[in-house]
Amino acid sequence: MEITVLAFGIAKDIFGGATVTVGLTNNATTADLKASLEEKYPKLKHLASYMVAVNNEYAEDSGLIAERDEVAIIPPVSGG
Amino acid sequence: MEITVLAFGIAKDIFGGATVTVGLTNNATTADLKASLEEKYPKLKHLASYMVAVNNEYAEDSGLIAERDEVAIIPPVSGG
Amino acid sequence: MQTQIEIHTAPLNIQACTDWIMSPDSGGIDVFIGTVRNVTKGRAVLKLEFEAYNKMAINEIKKITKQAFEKWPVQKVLVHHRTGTLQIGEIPVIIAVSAAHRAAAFDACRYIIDSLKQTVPIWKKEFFEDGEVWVAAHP
Amino acid sequence: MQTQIEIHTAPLNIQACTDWIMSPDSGGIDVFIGTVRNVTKGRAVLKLEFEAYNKMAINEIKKITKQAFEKWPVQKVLVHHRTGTLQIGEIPVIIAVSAAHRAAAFDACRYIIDSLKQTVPIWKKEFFEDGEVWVAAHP
Repeated sequence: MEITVLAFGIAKDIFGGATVTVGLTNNATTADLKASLEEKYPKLKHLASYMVAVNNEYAEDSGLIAERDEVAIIPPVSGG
Repeated sequence: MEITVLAFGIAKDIFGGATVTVGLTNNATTADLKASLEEKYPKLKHLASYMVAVNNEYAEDSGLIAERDEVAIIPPVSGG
Repeated sequence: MQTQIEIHTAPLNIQACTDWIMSPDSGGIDVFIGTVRNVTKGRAVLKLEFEAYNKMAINEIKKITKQAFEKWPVQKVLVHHRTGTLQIGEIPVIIAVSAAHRAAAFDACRYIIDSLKQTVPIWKKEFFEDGEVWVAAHP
Repeated sequence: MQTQIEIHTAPLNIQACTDWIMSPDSGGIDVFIGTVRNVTKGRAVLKLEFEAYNKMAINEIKKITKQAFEKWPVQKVLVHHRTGTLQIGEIPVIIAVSAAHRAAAFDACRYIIDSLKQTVPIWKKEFFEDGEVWVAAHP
């Protein structure tokens, strides 16, 4: 399946855009998505940390990703 | 000497006015002032506590009172 | 060490306080606003009356703000207190503190209101349906 | 349990926040105002840019305010956050909390800003004379 991943903050700079499309196998997990992105965009690994959000909730590494999910990369937050 | 004592809050009610005049010997202390006032206005003793201020500073019981001092009775404060 | 300490008979103005406290070198501002509550210890309050020994009150507030500057790295401190008759919802006190970092602003602001209630010669009378009472006067 | 959570591109309005938070049954209000500081870690800051993942940010702020209501007896909680380009002295965030008694308002307000900075998907970019940086992005 093809997943459109939303990017914010420095992730947007790393991906070179506000979204990036990733090809994943069905039943892929958050960890699979991270691995795929880190392969394509090694700078992700230099971040202090980053999280994946699925449908507006922080996702565990073991969480499954489905085709219609809203998926986003959440680099270290710095609001306030 | 005659001292005019300023009263605030409930002390004003106890004295029946915003000031009260007290006759004190020269070299009288804050404690003497209190004793004199408590004799004349026994309700002072029913307060949770009260302080004497001399020239806009809280005064110790042993502090002397001079004729030109600005003296005030400070019942328990409740600002804010 | 900038302070603005005022006792007013007219209504306090929140915007004027925050306008004064803001500055380019501050990163965090904490503002405490006291308001007149419609109930105290289960009894309906009709209104409050505040009386201050103005000169000494300003004196004592200055001591507290000086302590705040000694204890925390704060930049500006404002204390405005109101006197006279206040209706429900009106504002007896505004305290505002600015600092480079927010922790100092929070700590100092709370310290100032806590201390003000203990040492500053200002008195509050509560008016109820069936009487009135000077707060804290009796044990 | 009343909350007002908003993310704005226009400048935040302090008076609108305090107007909303005040009520006849509250006795104490604590307001935290974040402001853009002209310096960070010794470097002069020219401006900031804030970006939010709006829907999720509102979601996460709601969780924090819910926790605040569970932890302290507070009455109303307001969180306004700004996005876009902010100049020095402008306001990225206002948090206001009302309570019957001030301790709860202080505790909850501080908890909310501390938590917001940890979990809410909002990002800040600092612009310097000689470059720009997403805050906290790198170790």
